[in-house]
Amino acid sequence: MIDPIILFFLLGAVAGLLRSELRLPAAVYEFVSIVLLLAIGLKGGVELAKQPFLSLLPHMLVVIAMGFVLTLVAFPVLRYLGRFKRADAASIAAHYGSVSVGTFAVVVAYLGSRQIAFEEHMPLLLVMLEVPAILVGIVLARGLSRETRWKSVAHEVFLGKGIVLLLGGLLIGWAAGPEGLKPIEPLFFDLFKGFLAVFLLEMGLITAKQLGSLRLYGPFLIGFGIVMPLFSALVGVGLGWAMGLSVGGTAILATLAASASYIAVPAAMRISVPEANPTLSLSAALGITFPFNVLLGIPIYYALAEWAHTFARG
Amino acid sequence: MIDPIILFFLLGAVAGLLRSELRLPAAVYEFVSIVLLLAIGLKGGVELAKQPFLSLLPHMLVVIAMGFVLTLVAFPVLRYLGRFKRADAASIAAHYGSVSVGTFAVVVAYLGSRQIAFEEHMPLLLVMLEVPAILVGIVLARGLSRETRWKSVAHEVFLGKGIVLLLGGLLIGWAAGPEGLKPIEPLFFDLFKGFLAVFLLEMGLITAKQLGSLRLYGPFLIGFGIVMPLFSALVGVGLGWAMGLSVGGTAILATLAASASYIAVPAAMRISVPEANPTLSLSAALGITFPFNVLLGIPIYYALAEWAHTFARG
Amino acid sequence: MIDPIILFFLLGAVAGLLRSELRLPAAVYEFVSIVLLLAIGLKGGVELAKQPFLSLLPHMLVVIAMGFVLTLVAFPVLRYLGRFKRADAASIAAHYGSVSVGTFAVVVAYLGSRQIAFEEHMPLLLVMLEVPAILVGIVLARGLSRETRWKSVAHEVFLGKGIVLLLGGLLIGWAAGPEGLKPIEPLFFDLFKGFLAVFLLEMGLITAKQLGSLRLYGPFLIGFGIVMPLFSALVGVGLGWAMGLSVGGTAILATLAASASYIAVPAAMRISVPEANPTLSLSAALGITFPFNVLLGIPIYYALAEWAHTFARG
Amino acid sequence: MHSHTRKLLTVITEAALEGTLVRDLDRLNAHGYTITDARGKGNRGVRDAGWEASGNIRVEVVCDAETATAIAAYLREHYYDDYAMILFMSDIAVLRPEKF
Amino acid sequence: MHSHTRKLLTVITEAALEGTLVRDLDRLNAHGYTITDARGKGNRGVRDAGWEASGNIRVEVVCDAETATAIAAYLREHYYDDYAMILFMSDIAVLRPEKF
Amino acid sequence: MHSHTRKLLTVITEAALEGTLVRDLDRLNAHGYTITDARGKGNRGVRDAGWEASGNIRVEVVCDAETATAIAAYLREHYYDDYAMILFMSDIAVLRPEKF
Ligand SMILES: Nc1ncnc2c1ncn2[C@@H]1O[C@H](COP(=O)(O)O)[C@@H](O)[C@H]1O
Ligand SMILES: Nc1ncnc2c1ncn2[C@@H]1O[C@H](COP(=O)(O)O)[C@@H](O)[C@H]1O
Ligand SMILES: Nc1ncnc2c1ncn2[C@@H]1O[C@H](COP(=O)(O)O)[C@@H](O)[C@H]1O
Ligand code: NA
Ligand code: NA
Ligand code: NA
Repeated sequence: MIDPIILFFLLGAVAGLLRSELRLPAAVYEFVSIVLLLAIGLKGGVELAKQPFLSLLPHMLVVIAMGFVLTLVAFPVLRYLGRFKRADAASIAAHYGSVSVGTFAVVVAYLGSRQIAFEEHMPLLLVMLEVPAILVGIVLARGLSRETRWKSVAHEVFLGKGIVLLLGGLLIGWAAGPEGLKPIEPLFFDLFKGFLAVFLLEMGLITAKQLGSLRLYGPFLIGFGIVMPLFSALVGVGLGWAMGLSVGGTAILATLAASASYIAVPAAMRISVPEANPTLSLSAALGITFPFNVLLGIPIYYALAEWAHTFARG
Repeated sequence: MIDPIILFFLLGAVAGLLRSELRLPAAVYEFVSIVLLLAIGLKGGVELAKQPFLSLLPHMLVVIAMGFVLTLVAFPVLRYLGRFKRADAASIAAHYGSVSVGTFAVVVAYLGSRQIAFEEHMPLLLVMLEVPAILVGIVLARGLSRETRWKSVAHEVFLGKGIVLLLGGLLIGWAAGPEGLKPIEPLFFDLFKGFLAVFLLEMGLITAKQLGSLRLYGPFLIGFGIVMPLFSALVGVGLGWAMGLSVGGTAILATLAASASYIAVPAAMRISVPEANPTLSLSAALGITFPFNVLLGIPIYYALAEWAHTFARG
Repeated sequence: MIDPIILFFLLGAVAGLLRSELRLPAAVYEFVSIVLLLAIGLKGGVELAKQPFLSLLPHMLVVIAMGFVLTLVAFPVLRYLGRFKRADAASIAAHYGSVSVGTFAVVVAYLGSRQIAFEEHMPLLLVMLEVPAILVGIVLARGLSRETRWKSVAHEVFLGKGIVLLLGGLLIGWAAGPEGLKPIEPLFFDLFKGFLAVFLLEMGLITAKQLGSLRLYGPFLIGFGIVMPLFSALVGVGLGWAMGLSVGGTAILATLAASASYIAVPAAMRISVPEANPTLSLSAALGITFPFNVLLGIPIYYALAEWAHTFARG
Repeated sequence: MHSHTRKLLTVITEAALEGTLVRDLDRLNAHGYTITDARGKGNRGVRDAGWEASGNIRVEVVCDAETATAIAAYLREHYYDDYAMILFMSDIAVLRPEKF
Repeated sequence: MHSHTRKLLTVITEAALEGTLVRDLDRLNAHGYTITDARGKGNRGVRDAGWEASGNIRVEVVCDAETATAIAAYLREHYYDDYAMILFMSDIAVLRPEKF
Repeated sequence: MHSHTRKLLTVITEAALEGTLVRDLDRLNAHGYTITDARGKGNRGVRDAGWEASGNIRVEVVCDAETATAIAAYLREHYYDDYAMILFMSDIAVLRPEKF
């Protein structure tokens, strides 16, 4: 049965395609995403407190490597098969090498409503995955030789809204522990799915707007927006299995790999690689990959994760 | 005992009349009304799933007819007794033939806190009632002869925020069922009354502002703003009883009939009958009828509904 | 153990100091503070209903006197020791003679999480304390001779957002009683701490911005921002003990005394004493005193309250 | 750096008109427009944006004098009687004349 | 279509002043005004609207030269010393001179 | 009351550029600036502010002609190719010339 939060996404998309008057004020979108980011961080932080940090280090390094590799794989495909300009190819690649927090929230909800367990340090891996692709993207666009202002890049990357709230949530959850968070649970945990529904409603509206510009950029980008996540998900499943993650954890890692950033990376690219056309990457990430992942991808990635584990066991 | 949510309305009205600094940001008002509209739709949708759609068709048709008739009754009163210009009379009539979602929420809360049952497909009837009055209003203002751009009227009417969220909520609730909605209940159902309180606070502030312009338009409009809802409520009680609705359902139908739109209809009239003065209809609907219904009307309509049922039985 | 809501304040402050992109839309801040103000009022109102109003009158008068006295003590210190201009000294004194609702919310949360009881009419005393300092501040700046527009001052003071929502909440809570508030509890009570966390996140961001301007105004203001609250807290503890408040109530009164206004007073001073430099008072109240109270002050004031009660008993 | 003279047409009107207006501007050859939310007061009373139906928008169009006059004439004919609206024009200097 | 010359007076100042300013404008014969929310920087530092007390407003008044000068003089006398405020004027063309 | 002529430089561009632009203005000797949030349409398509990355800002700088030309030249060189941006200038009268 289809998750109701997905129905909110469809409602938004249909309303957008029919050019309804429906619009969410920017402040509402901001509020909802701030709460979601904090909540994801808090939940992860509580669990982090339970395990020695060092034991997580290997997972963190693997995931960072995955971010590098996925970006480096996407780039030549876009540059030579897709015939994109260097800057555009680098920027799109960075979007796909990084992650989407919205997609993460949906896969967590998906597993939650099916009561499938997963490793609770996933939010930490989410944070780890946001950054490497941005750095690779900038280097791909500029080369290492030309003097990039790395200090301001680092500022842009590590002090963007997303990372600050996720990391801040992680630290607060880690410091306060499950007991300490009790009083703020009603806002951050009980309302999580409701806020996610509102968030997806808005995402549907945004997605509908992107479809217009997609028509301009032709079939290659559409194809890339579906094939790249499938490929990345395979990589994610492989690594998840190799790292010894549970089925749930493997499905999440696959989804993270498959998801494309539409907050942190666009902001960073706009400042650091301004000659890249932002419409290209946003319309692929929001117009194709986000809806694909949310509607079809996640069940597929979960099936892959299950299959990998059964196969390995058998 | 007076409902606390009504007290929030009074607080807003008093603050407004005293020209307090208190103001709610437009984004907050938007957020709260989006959640209320979705919640009303969701609740109705869940119940719809329980009964065959065809069995509701008669109710829907009766209610649509009511919307036509109430508008057609109000128009000559305004035109010939009130001496309003054709466009103004048509526009005000459309406001009173349509419904106010805020008033609906208040009557639902009223019945809820008295634990009075009602038919759960009421939100569907609410949606049905929004539209006919708008069409009648446009025809009354323009005649059928002049070429009205019906396509853009239909767009305006059916794709306005209110209808999209109510209908969207209905469909999602219908598709997801009570089990499916569990995870989003905390936001949409548990917080419903709290959000309604915030909404009514803002409505009080808005009402207070309308009172100023009312003084300009004299006693006829004030009288109309009270007598018309009373008349409409009688029609609503009669139809509710004839349709075999419960006491609660009859009270709701009466309240719907009595309520005057201040979101969907003003927006549609502004575009389709721009020569109508929007201040007239808004100051009547918001300055008189909304507070009258919320403070006095609903208890009266409920008493009428009870009386009709006792009378009929006895 | 440190309260998690305090960690949100620290997160905001650190993000602000590092010049993160993180920003809360003004509408979110407004929404959260409206809910907090109403909730504080409602909670107080429910309790007020339980005791005869007359029995509270002495407490109210004592607290009003405290507001006068604290302002009158702060003024000469600022004027002669701090060498501030008359208007600036008067304005800063008014900020410190009045109260901060945010700090009140934090001390209530502090006591709540330690399950320490306190008199429930504290919100009433909070309202009482907001006003006197403003009047004193204006008189100190202008003298009584020059014709101040007292009518517009009164309007500014009594119809500002804070007072209207606190008083409105008190009256609604008082009229509705605990049973009546049940349906709106989820929004106003269950989410209280969550909203407080979001509020403190924003306060941290704002505090960080103030620190820049503090450097300009030198060490006297910084010292005053710490010593004055400590002195006021002593006065508060003394009065609380003399009034026969519980340990919790005494700690709250001390915190109220120690807190400095940053909403009601700045707004009133800007209109009534415009020649006072608003940066001076805001950077002291927000940059020094708010963080001091929230991080260190409240535990100190609680310890003082406990000590006073033990000492008195022994 | 050469600069060229163009017209800046500013329209202040009801927010409800935004959709229609934008379509009109496209049809009347404006190459672009900029919109900000506003509130205000005029002949038709206070419009304070406290509430959906009471907000204003402030629309700016940079264009040549001819287009500006055409747009102004069109708006006057179609909206002046029924909507809260004011409209004014000023001379500005732009750098890339081909854009406007 | 005839157009007439008027003045556009723009005032940028603290949001806290909105109520007072609006009353002043009424008294000084402005027939209308338009307000947008703004942020900015000037002599009195950064005003970033992140927070109630730190927002600016941008007020526009279309009027004849005389009224504009009178308003400017009044604002300068009453608010320049104590409030963050700037003020400038430009020439504009309007269509319905009787409105302003 | 004496008034003096200055330039009003208006820049409409992507919200993402705000931080950078503000730093540029400081460096280029603007004594202040005012920013409002906006949406719009131009060569680079519709920018409707429905969503973080798609908002515009409208930046105003009051300054002398020289500074205005310098800022315009700088912006043109650094941002015109890569960002949605337009820029125009007009003559205004100010009261306190020393401020700008
Ligand atoms: N003299 C004026 N100066 C500036 N703005 C004005 C003026 N008159 C009207 N407006 C604006 O234009 C809108 C519509 O004007 P009106 O049609 O006169 O009600 C008002 O709500 C104001 O925002
Ligand atoms: N040179 C300028 N150009 C544009 N806006 C300015 C300028 N100077 C000041 N402002 C605006 O006017 C407000 C008050 O200015 P001030 O009184 O100089 O602090 C600032 O917050 C800015 O929004
Ligand atoms: N002709 C115009 N008139 C008014 N605003 C414009 C015009 N052209 C562009 N703009 C504004 O400038 C922004 C960037 O323009 P562009 O670089 O042409 O996409 C647009 O999003 C509009 O807000
Ligand atoms: Na990815
Ligand atoms: Na009706
Ligand atoms: Na105090």
